[in-house]
Formats: sequence, structure tokens, C-alpha cells
Amino acid sequence: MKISRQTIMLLILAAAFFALVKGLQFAGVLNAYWQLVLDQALVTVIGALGLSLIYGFTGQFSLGHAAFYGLGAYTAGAIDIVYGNGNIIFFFVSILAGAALAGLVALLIGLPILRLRSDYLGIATLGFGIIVKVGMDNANKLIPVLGGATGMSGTPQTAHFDLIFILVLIIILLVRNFVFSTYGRACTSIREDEIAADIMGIDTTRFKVLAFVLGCSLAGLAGGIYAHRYPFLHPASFDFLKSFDFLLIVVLGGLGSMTGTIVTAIGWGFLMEVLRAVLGENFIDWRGVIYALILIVAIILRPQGLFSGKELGLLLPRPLQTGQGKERSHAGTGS
Amino acid sequence: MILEVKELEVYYGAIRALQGISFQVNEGEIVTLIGANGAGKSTTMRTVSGLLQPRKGEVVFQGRRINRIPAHKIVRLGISHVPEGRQIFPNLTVTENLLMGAYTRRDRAGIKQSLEEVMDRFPRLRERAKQLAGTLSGGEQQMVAMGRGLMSKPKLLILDEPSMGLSPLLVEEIFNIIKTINLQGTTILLVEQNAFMALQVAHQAYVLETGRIVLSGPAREVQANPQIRSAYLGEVQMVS
Amino acid sequence: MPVLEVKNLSKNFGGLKAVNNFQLTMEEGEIVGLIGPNGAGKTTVFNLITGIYFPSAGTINFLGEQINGLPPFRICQKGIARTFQNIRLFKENTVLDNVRTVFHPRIKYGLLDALFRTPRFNAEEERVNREAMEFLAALNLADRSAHKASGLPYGDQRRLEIARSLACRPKLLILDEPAAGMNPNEVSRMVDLVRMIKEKFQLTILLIEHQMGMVMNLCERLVVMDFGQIIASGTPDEIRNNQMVLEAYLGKGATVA
Amino acid sequence: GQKAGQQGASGEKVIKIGFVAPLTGDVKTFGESAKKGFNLALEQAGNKAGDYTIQPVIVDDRNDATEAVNVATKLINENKVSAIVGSLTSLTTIPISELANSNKVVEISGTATSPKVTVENGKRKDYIFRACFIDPTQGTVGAKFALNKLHAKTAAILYDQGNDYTIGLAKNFEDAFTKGGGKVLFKGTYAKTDVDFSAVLTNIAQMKPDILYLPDYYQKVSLIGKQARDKGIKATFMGGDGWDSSDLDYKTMDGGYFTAHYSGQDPRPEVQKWVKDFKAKYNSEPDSFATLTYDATNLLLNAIKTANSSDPTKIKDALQATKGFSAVSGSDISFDQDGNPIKPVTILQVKDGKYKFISIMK
Amino acid sequence: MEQIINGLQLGFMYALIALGYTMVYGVVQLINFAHGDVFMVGAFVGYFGFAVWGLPLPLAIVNAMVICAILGMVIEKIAYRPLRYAPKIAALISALGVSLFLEYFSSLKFVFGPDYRVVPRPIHEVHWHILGIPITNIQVMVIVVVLVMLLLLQLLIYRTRIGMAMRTVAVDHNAARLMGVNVDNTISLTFAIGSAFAALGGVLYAIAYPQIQPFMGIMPGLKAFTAAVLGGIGIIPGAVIGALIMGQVETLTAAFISSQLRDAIAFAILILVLLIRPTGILGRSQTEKV
Ligand SMILES: Nc1ncnc2c1ncn2[C@@H]1O[C@H](COP(=O)(O)OP(=O)(O)OP(=O)(O)O)[C@@H](O)[C@H]1O
Ligand SMILES: Nc1ncnc2c1ncn2[C@@H]1O[C@H](COP(=O)(O)OP(=O)(O)OP(=O)(O)O)[C@@H](O)[C@H]1O
Ligand SMILES: CC(C)C[C@H](N)C(=O)O
Ligand SMILES: [Mg+2]
Ligand SMILES: [Mg+2]
Repeated sequence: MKISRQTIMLLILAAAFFALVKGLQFAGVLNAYWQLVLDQALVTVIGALGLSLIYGFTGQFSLGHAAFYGLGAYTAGAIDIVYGNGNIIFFFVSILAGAALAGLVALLIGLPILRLRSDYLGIATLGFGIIVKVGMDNANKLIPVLGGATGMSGTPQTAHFDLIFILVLIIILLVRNFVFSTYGRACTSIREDEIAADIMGIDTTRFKVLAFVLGCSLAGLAGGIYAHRYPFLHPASFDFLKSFDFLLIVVLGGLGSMTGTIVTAIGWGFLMEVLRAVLGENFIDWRGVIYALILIVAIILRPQGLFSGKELGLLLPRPLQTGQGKERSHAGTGS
Repeated sequence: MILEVKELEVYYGAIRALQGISFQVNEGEIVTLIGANGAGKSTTMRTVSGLLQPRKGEVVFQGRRINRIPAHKIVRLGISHVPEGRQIFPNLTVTENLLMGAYTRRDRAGIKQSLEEVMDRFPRLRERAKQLAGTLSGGEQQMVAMGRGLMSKPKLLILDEPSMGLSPLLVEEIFNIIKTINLQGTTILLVEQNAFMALQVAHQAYVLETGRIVLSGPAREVQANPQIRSAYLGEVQMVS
Repeated sequence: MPVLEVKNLSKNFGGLKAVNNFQLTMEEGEIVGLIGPNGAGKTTVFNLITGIYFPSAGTINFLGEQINGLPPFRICQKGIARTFQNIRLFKENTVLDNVRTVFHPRIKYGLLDALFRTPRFNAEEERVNREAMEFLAALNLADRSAHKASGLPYGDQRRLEIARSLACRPKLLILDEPAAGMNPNEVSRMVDLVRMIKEKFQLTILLIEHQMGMVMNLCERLVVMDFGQIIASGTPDEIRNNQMVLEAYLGKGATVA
Repeated sequence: GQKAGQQGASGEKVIKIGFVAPLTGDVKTFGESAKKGFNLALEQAGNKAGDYTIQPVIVDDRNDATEAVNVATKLINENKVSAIVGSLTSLTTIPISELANSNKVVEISGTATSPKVTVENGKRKDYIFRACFIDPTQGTVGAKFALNKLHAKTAAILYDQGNDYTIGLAKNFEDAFTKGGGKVLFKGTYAKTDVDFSAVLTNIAQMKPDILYLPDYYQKVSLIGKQARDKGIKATFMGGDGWDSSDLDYKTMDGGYFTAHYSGQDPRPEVQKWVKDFKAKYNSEPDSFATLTYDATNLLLNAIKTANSSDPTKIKDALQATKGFSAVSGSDISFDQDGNPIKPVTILQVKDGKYKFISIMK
Repeated sequence: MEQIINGLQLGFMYALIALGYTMVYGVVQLINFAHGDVFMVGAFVGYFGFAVWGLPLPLAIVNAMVICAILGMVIEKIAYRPLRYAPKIAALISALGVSLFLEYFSSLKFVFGPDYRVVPRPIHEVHWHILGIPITNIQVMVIVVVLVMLLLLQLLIYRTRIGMAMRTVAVDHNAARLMGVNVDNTISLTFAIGSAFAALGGVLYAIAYPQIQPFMGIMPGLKAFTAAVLGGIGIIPGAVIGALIMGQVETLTAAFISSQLRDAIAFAILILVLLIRPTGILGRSQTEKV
């Protein structure tokens, strides 16, 4: 199997980033607190890439992403508490189980509701998120370990930067490979014009569901990792406001751009904590206000998002041999 | 002279769609702009009616410079623009669409009378008076757009490809209407792909190529120009 | 066996009979023109054939198989492709991707091949790229392959729609007013183009068009609709002289064509 | 907290204490009250405990579990505090306690009442303490009071399904009430964001219970109480320490009883001084969030003084060994083996726009 | 029976907010997430009016409506207008930002402050029994206001010039301009009216559920929006129908099943309705003409 130049460059960039983080750790600049912030941001990257598949690439407006994030977190956390207890194998088993469950639920809910269009789909998924939240609040009545409204504590804290980083890298590569394949093209064609895609032979239902299931699985996976990095899971962490966070990231990054999603997820993850540091104790009330203003200003300055449909060269597929010189076309948008 | 366009330059972002266009429309005339796809015909029309702002040049209507006036006010001055691509209101009924055309008018009785006239002109619209315009066929929608344009009783009527997608019978009818309206005193600025028909009804003609006027003159002369014949009138017309 | 066989097709919208008892049989290699006044129901017939609407009554057989009731993408996969009266490209995607997208049903790699970029994936993608470029080249769009579809001039967009539908590898191609908004000169080039692709890709073609220059030149047979019903059919010459068609559709100007 | 207790610039000994509370978001009011209690305690101690000068680090958790973990990590790893006061709600205090305990940093919360704060799966988190009694205590005492003093036979309970504080109180009240021979006719829930309770209240009205137990914070119970009276419910209202605020709707809740940590009318000098000082500084009555956080801070300062060290392990031991500490919310405080203070429960009644002291119960 | 009345009261409350929501959506196709927060501002200004400044109730209401109308126009101008020709989602994100801004800004001390405030009843509550049904004057007031609002909105949109203008702006700004419609003013006015209605809703809500705080708009806003979608978003009577259904479902669930499940069941019903009618109860089917 040939590995494309892009992939190699991407791996080199990743290695450089990894080395940088390690260096900062070693130098003591990156203490456990900022490390936690970084880890959380990386976890968010995975979940946000999931929504990027669903909304950014396939055009299916979902306001319920956090529900799947939560499903993954609870599933992974519970499995590891009950069976695993901090074993690295159970880390993987449980996060995959979390992803799988989120995917399965996405399949069951997606089949009926993905027939809805735009805002109606948004509100239906929002509603689904609220239903899941109510379920989480009451989950302890069926499965006591889930803790219900009082939250679930004691999940093994197996995840750490190295592990999370490798997982993120793998996910980025897989998502890129998906997007730049016939599957990705089918998905973007649905985003652009569902009727035309249908008439041009694309089984739109199948691809909408596929993107939804994959995207929600990624949310579930991210949730599973979160459960292994934060010792306490509470339904309030997975409510509709969290879904909005994912949406913000994907939109501010630019729809149909993985690069944008990744960069924004990390930036957004740091924003709140940087604001905390900058404002200090006395102006902390202004944090919410400034956060809101940054959001408004950012979207007004860049309504198409940071990278709208563009990718860093490294995230593009191998250039085509079309005989037309440099061909950089890809599933996102044209140059 | 009712309309004068001077040295108009219009951009879409960095793209210069019009590269300095000048032309005049005399009161009572039909003036046609012809040109290939993307030549800039619609851009010119949109600039005249105020939807686009020129970067350079000016638009003078009845002696008044109007290219800084917003579109909705230009309507009141007596310019009615029937846009390309039937921008009818799909969620309004046919009648409501037509009444929208008289939005700037206040004379209830007059509006009612105009409505009747339009319905008479397009009997199909009377049949469909209560149907939502969005479910009409392409040609029916074009009739709504034309009818709507007439409802404001404009001094200058701008028609952007009124015959597009219409059956031959209707094309003929549309051109008859154009002639009639003109005879009743309305000045008309007409953009057409169907150069053949357009040149037949027009008094003056301008030929646009990539944002520039390359030829102008009385319609008859333009029609007779051999280059125009081969470039715009095509050989197809001659086949049978 | 006829390529297309439409029997007693009807479609009602509320009280409106948009298509009423429509019949059509097409043999392989034919070009048939569907004409008629605005609102006659022509596009609706296309929408019924391609599965966008369910017929209120009647059957549609394609290559001997009943296709009405199938979802649009299945109908396309069986071999019917179309263009749209109002252009519907995948606007934000590149010209090349517009074409590559429709290769999907015939692509021979699976999800796992794609995710892990197996040799099979690479080989198949190379084939898709090559063939897609051939379609673009055939329609004179090759040098635009990396542009956004929405950035193309109108005429190019029309041709891209055709390229895209050809990439579906249809037996039957349905064109809804391909020459709308074109000047006579451009129309005549469109006539040549349709002839060319018909030969090159061995198509059967059903065409709606108001530009008589195009229809009369291209079609061997015409079907004329009015009020949802067929009012006449025959060769271009027969139609040109049919009194009913003259009154309902062509008008006196018909002499021009 | 390894390197905690550095020498200050001028050579004096410094100890860092973190304070976590919801200073933004929808329960920001609670956090602000608590912060006043914390600051007043430090001020009165002259910012000193034993030989140590106190350096407070105040952070906000927005009442969000994820944020709580972030700020706790920050306090422990970046600010390197020896001890943390806070947070307020169990929702954020539980995750903080997990981190504090595993990093061997002392934590004492004034108000987090869930048992899970100090004990997880039967295992005591050694470094974690609190200044309030836990939900079981309060609920049980409330039920006993209803049965024995009010001679109630039947009760209805209405609580917030999403708040473990109200869940805990409701459950323990129910258990004790039933065990003592009373009958719980109805147990219903609502969500934090609900404002219309007419459906359940209509049902309750038909049952005519003696007691309506409303174990939520003052804002919510005021709203429910109002609608309950509108529906013609005559039952006596009862609740917990969440009622203790000058912002309670006294008129609506008139006649209701609640379990509290102390009474502002208690003539004990600690109480009177506290109320006076608080009024002098902030020009308002202290509520229970302020009071308990004040007590928690003082308990911690006392332990630091006793240990005379900034080593969290020594502070923890000193805290656990606290004896006879006189706080506002109890005169003779020590900790049980779960880190909970041993102190009596006060019963107050809302009467004529004031809280009336009724009794003290064990 | 009494539960049905309870449900009606809640339903009319939702309708109060849903009407403004749906009207704005109908014209600009924007899910104006800030609507619930304008509603909150309305409640506060109304409260200040009659409880602090001592204005008579009608004046306090008018005052709140005027201030919120201005607020609505300002929000539109600053946060939405620059995004008018950007993708729809951009304005939605901006709306989220505005919503957060109003919430956090309002809870600053020098604005409304974070406290929960008890709202004194500006009017005496009177209990009536009409045909054996217990009802209060406040409930009657809410019902009357909703019905009047509904009627006014319907008249405005279908019977007036400005209504016609709104309906054309809803589809195509350029085409509307060519008819002589001032698009900017029309949209401003739409926001002004929508926000004034939100303020009216806010004041009545604060009277009916007498407690206000800066985050009070989130849930009612969400529920009202859901109600609007249920009825068919953008369709005025749909908002009322949707709201009444939501009110009934929530109340009946709370009364007879479990109040724990009330939101879950309300949203489950929303999803079911959408599956049967993908554009809501009164929504026109969206079959696009190809
Ligand atoms: N909204 C737009 N954004 C960017 N470019 C545009 C836009 N509208 C038109 N153009 C470009 O401006 C040029 C002139 O376009 P215009 O629509 O005026 O041509 P036209 O002569 O009316 O053609 P047609 O016959 O297709 O209507 C074209 O190159 C076109 O691609
Ligand atoms: N979805 C629909 N709902 C209601 N009526 C419809 C719908 N689609 C089409 N119609 C009606 O059916 C009739 C036929 O429309 P159709 O689009 O098929 O006409 P056409 O022959 O293609 O006309 P044109 O040449 O103008 O495109 C028209 O009167 C139209 O209003
Ligand atoms: C009263 C509250 C601030 C906290 C409550 N006791 C809890 O543990 O959640
Ligand atoms: Mg044009
Ligand atoms: Mg058609």
C-alpha cells in the first residue's frame, strides 16, 4: 500500500505537535491544569469531527450531538467501573462500546427522523437530546451504577495525553479518508442538493443515516474518552447547551472543513480557560459576556467560518493526475 | 431622453462584470440589449434598478442621478424591473403577486382596474388566480412576473429575458404585449437571448460582450449586421 | 423490446389534472421531443418517470420492467438520467466532483477500503478520475474541472448537468429544456452536442424544449401535450402543420421554424 | 500540593487556600453569598492562621461539573493550594473532592450535603470535610418533627428530580416519615426550570395531606408555595436549609417549618456577632450559604493553626481531630468518621415575616 | 377537567411567546434564540415599571413593549443585519451569541443582577367559577391577550400592506425591493413587533409565575419555539395550536404519568408529529417543484 505524501506530511506535523507538547510538559510550562484543558480540547475535536460529518459534509442539521456524547460517556464509564477498573484494555473496550452504543441509537433514531429537513430536523434532534437527558436523570432507576441525577463518579482515569493524541490522529485520518472517497462525495452531494443527488443515483437515506451514525459514534467515542479523563459524569454536562458548543465549533470552523473544525475545537476549548486567567477573580462575571461577544464578532467577521470548505493542504487527498496541471479538487469545495 | 447610463463599472467582489458601459433610452422607445450568456446584461439591469451599486459611472433617470438611491425608492420614480428567472413570490397567490406589483400605488380603484387588465392579457392567470404562484409551471410563472411588472404603471419597464422558457405561442404573445405597452406610452428596456425577436420589436439595440458594448445603433441596422447575424441569430433559424 | 413504455399515466395535484392518461413508447436509439404550452404537464411527466412524483394512475415500464413506485435513485441506477429545467448542480462542489459523485453505484470498493485506503481503493479512484475527466472532456469542460460548479457561466453549467447525467451511464437520457435561455447560435451548438452524445454513448433521448429550432432539427418524433393530455404526435413535419398544435402552441410564428 | 507552603518573599510563611463557588451562571447568587462568608472569615482572622499568612485563590465553577474539574485541577496543580473551601453544590463538589482527595489536598465544603461528597462506594475520602449536616440527617429530623411535634399523619413531597440535594432530602424524609407511622400520599418531581406546578398541585390538593414537604431552595419553594395556596392546598409547608434566605417569600410560606443549621435569633455570641458583622460589612442578612461557608473557612483556619503547617496531610489530621469548635451553626463541633460535623439540627418557622426559633433536635 | 384548565393556562403561556417567535421566523427564517431572552428583559422592565417605579400596570406593559421593541431592532441591526446574506446558520450562531450576551450581561450587578426576584402581583387575583370551572382573572387576561395577539397578527400579515411586504421579504429580498418594499425597515419592524410581543409575554408571565431572573427565558423560549415548530413554524395560528398541545401534553403527563417524564414525552410527541407531518401540524408540505 502506498502512503501518500499528504499523509506523511500530516504525520510529521502531528509528530512535531506531539514533541512540542512533550517539550512544554518537560519544561514545566504545561502544568497538569493546562494539560487537562488541552486534553479536553482534543476530546472535543473528535466529537466535533463527528458533527462535521453530519452537518458540515452531509448537511443534516443536528442539535442533539451532546446526547450521543453523553451516551458514549455513560456507557464507557459504567462498563469500566463495573468490569474494568482502570485496565487499559478496558479503556479501549469501553470507549468502543460507547461509540457502538451511540452509533446504534443514532441508527434507530436516524432512520425515521432524517427524513426531516433543516430546521425541523434540528428541532427534532434537539428534542431527542432532551429526551436522552431526562433518561440520564432517571437512569439510576434501571441501572443504579449510572447515578441518575446525582451523577456518576469514580470512572477510572485511564486516559492521558499520549493516548488521546493518538486516538485523535487516527480519527482525523479516518475522517479524511472517508470524506475523500465516494462516500464523502455522496454525502456532500446530499448537502448540496438532496433531490438532485437522489435522481443522480445516490441512495440519500442510506448516506444520511450512514453519516449520522458515524458522526454520532465519534461523539460517543469522544464521550468515552471524556469519561476516562473526568472523574464525574453528570447529565447536566450533556444537555442541549453542550450540543450548541459542538455546533458553534463546526460553524465557526467553516462548514465542510476538517481543518476548521480541528482548529476551532482546540481554540474554543482554550478560550474559556484563557478568559478565566485573563479576567482573574474580580472580573469573572464578565466571562460569559465576553464569550458571547467573541462569538458574535467572530461570526460577523467570518460568516463562512474560519476555513469555509477549505483544507490545509495536508488534509487533502493526493493530487490527481488529470493532465490538467495541479489539480487540488476535493469533496469540500472548489478552489 | 428618459434614461442615460454613463461609463458604468460594476463588480462582484473582485470580478469586474461591467467594464464601463454607456447607453441611452429615449422616451417612448424600445431599447434592447443583446449578448451572450454572462455578457453582463442582467448586471446592467440590476444596476439601473438599484439592486447593485456601481463602482464607477452613473445612472440618470429623467434628468436625476439615481445610482445612489435604494432600489425600493427607484420604483416610486417610475422604473419597474421584471427580473430574470421569474422571481415571483411562490408563497403568495397569483392575485397577491400581481397586487404586490402595485405596492407603491395607493389608488385602490386604479389598482383594481390594472388587475383586470393584466388578467385579460393573461387569461391563464385568471384561471389560476388563487393558486400559489410557486406551483405554477415555468411559463405560467413568467406570465405572473410580467403581469406584476405592469401593475405599477411604470414609465420605464425593464424586462430581463421575458421570453425565457416560454412556448412559441407565448413568446409571440409576450412580444405583442411588449409592442402594445410601448404603443400605450411605456418606454421599455429589453434584454433578450431571443435576439431575433428582440431586434424585430426594438427601436434601438446595443450589443454587449464581456461587460462592454461592442455595437449599437438602430435595431434594423444591428439586425442586418452580418457579424451579428452569425454570432447571435444563428443558422438554426434558417434551416427550415 | 421498447426502452420506455408509459401507459395511462395520470397525476393529480388536488383538483388539477396535471397529467392525464399519458402514453408513450420509445424504441432504442430514438430521440423524441415532448412539447406543449407552458403548464401542459411536460415536466410533470419527467418527474413521474424519474420517480420524484408517484403517479395517481398508470404504469411506467423501463426495459420491460415496471419502475413506477421505485425511489428515484433506483430508477437512475436502472438507467434513466435527466437534467433539470432549473439547473440543480452540487453548487459548492468542484466540477470534477459533480461528475465523480454519480459514479457511486458502480464503485467497487467498500467503506473499509475507503477508510484504510487499500490498493483496491486507490486503483478504483484512479479509474473514476480518469473516466470522469473523459466525460468532462467530451463536453468541453476538462479545463474547468477544479472550479466550483456555481462559479461556471450558465452555458457551462448546462453542459455540466449533461456531463453529470451521462456519467450515470444511462440508456435513456431525459433533458428538460437544455437550451432555455440560449441565443439561437448557442442553441444550434446544443443541437450538435446532443447529436454527438447520442452517438457516442448510444442513448435514447427524451427532450422537452420550447426552442423549435432545436426540437424540429433533432427529433424524429414529437409528442404534443396540452392540459395534461396528448393532443398530437408525429414527425416534425406533421406536427408543424397540425392545426390544433398551431393554435395551442406554435402560433403564427411557427413559420419561422 | 507537594510544594505547598513556600516561604513568602519577605520570609514569612505562606499558605494558599483555594475557594471554589459558582460565581457566574444561574446559581451565581449562591456563590456570591458564600464568597462573602469566605472573605469575612479571612478578614476577621487577619489573613493569618498560626504562623501562616493566607493567600486566597478564588475561582468560579459556573455550577458545571466539567468546569469544576478544570478549576480544581488549576487550584491543585497551578496554584498549588494546600486546601480548598468549596464548592457549594454537590454537583460540583463531588468531582472536586475526587481530585482533591487523590492529590492529597484538603477540601471542606460549607454546603454540599450529598453523602457522596466525602464517601464514595463505602470508602471515606480522607481529605474531604464539610460544615453542614448531610441530607439523611436533615430529612430524618424533619420527618420526626412532623410526626412528633406537628402530629402529622399524612404528607406529600415535591422535589427537583435533577438535584441530588432535594432528592436526598425527599428520600430520607419519606423513609423516616413512613417508618414513624406516617403515610406519604404523594411523591412528585419537577425539573429545575419548571415554573408551572399546577398539574401536580391539583392532584395533591385532592389528597389533602397534612404536610407538603418542599425540600428545595428558597426561590423555588416560594414559587411552588404560591401556586399550592392558589390551588387551595391547606397543608403545612416543610422544607430544609435551602429555605434559609432573606429572599424567601415570607408571606406565602408563612407558618411553614424548616430544618436549619442555626437560628439568627440564637442568643449565642458567635451567632449575634456573625449577624452583626455581616450586616455591617455587606448591609444585608447572611443566608445559609454565607454562614456555612464562613463556618467551613473557620474550621479550616482552626485546623491550620492547630497543625501550624501548610502540609495538607497534617491539616487533614488536625481537622479530623477538631473538638469543641464553636461555630455559628453549632457550638460544640467535631467530625464523625465520614468528615461530617456532629451538630444538632435547628427547626425554624416562618412567621410574620421572620424566622421563629422552634426547637433544636438531634 | 381541572387538569385540562391547567394545561390550557400553560399552553396559552407558551403561545404568548411562540407567536412572536414564529412571526420573526416567518419573515427572516431565523431561529431567533435570543427571543426568550428578550422575553426575560421584558419581564424585568415590566417588573421595574410596576413594582419599583410604581407605574400603573398598563403603562408598565407599554413601557416594556417599547423598550423591547427598540432592543429587538438594535439586536437585528447589530447582530443579524450584517449576516443577512451569509449562510442561514451564521445568523443562528449570532442569535445564540446574543442570547448568551443578554443572559450574562443581565446578571451583572449593575444591570438586573443575578438575584431571583419575587414579583408582587400588580393586580388582585380573583378566582371565578364559570360553569363549575375554576378560573382566575389572570388566566382570563392571558387567554384574551393571546387571542387578540393572534387576531392582530393575522390581520397584520394578511390584510395590510406591511403584511404583504413581510411576506414578500420572507421569500426574496431583491424581488421585494423591486416592488418598492423597503426591506431593511420591514425586517426592523418585524423584529420590533416580535420583541414587543415577547415583552408583553414576559410581563404577563411574571405576573402569572411571580419570579424572575436573568436565565428565566431559556426554557420557556425553547418550549415556545418547539410549540411553534409543532404547529408549523412561520404559521401564526400554528404557534397557538402547537402551544396548546404542548401545554396539554405536559400537564397531562405530569398529572397522570410522571412529572419526571414531562419534557421527554412532550418532545417525543413533537418528534412523532413531525414524522407524520414533517413541517408541523399546519405546515405546508415542502414538495419542491423540480
Ligand atoms: N452574484 C454574482 N456573483 C458573482 N459573479 C456574478 C454574479 N452574477 C453575475 N456574475 C458574473 O457577472 C457576469 C455578468 O453576468 P450577468 O448575469 O449580468 O450576465 P447576462 O448577460 O445577464 O447573462 P445571462 O444570459 O446568463 O443572463 C458573468 O460573468 C457572471 O458570471
Ligand atoms: N407540486 C405541484 N403542486 C401543484 N401543482 C403542480 C405541481 N407541480 C406542477 N403543478 C401544476 O401542474 C401543471 C403542469 O406543470 P409542469 O411543470 O409539468 O408544466 P410544463 O409542461 O413543464 O410547463 P413549462 O413548459 O412551463 O415548464 C402546472 O399547471 C403546474 O401548476
Ligand atoms: C444549598 C446548596 C447550595 C447546595 C446543596 N446543599 C447541595 O448539596 O447541592
Ligand atoms: Mg442575465
Ligand atoms: Mg417544465
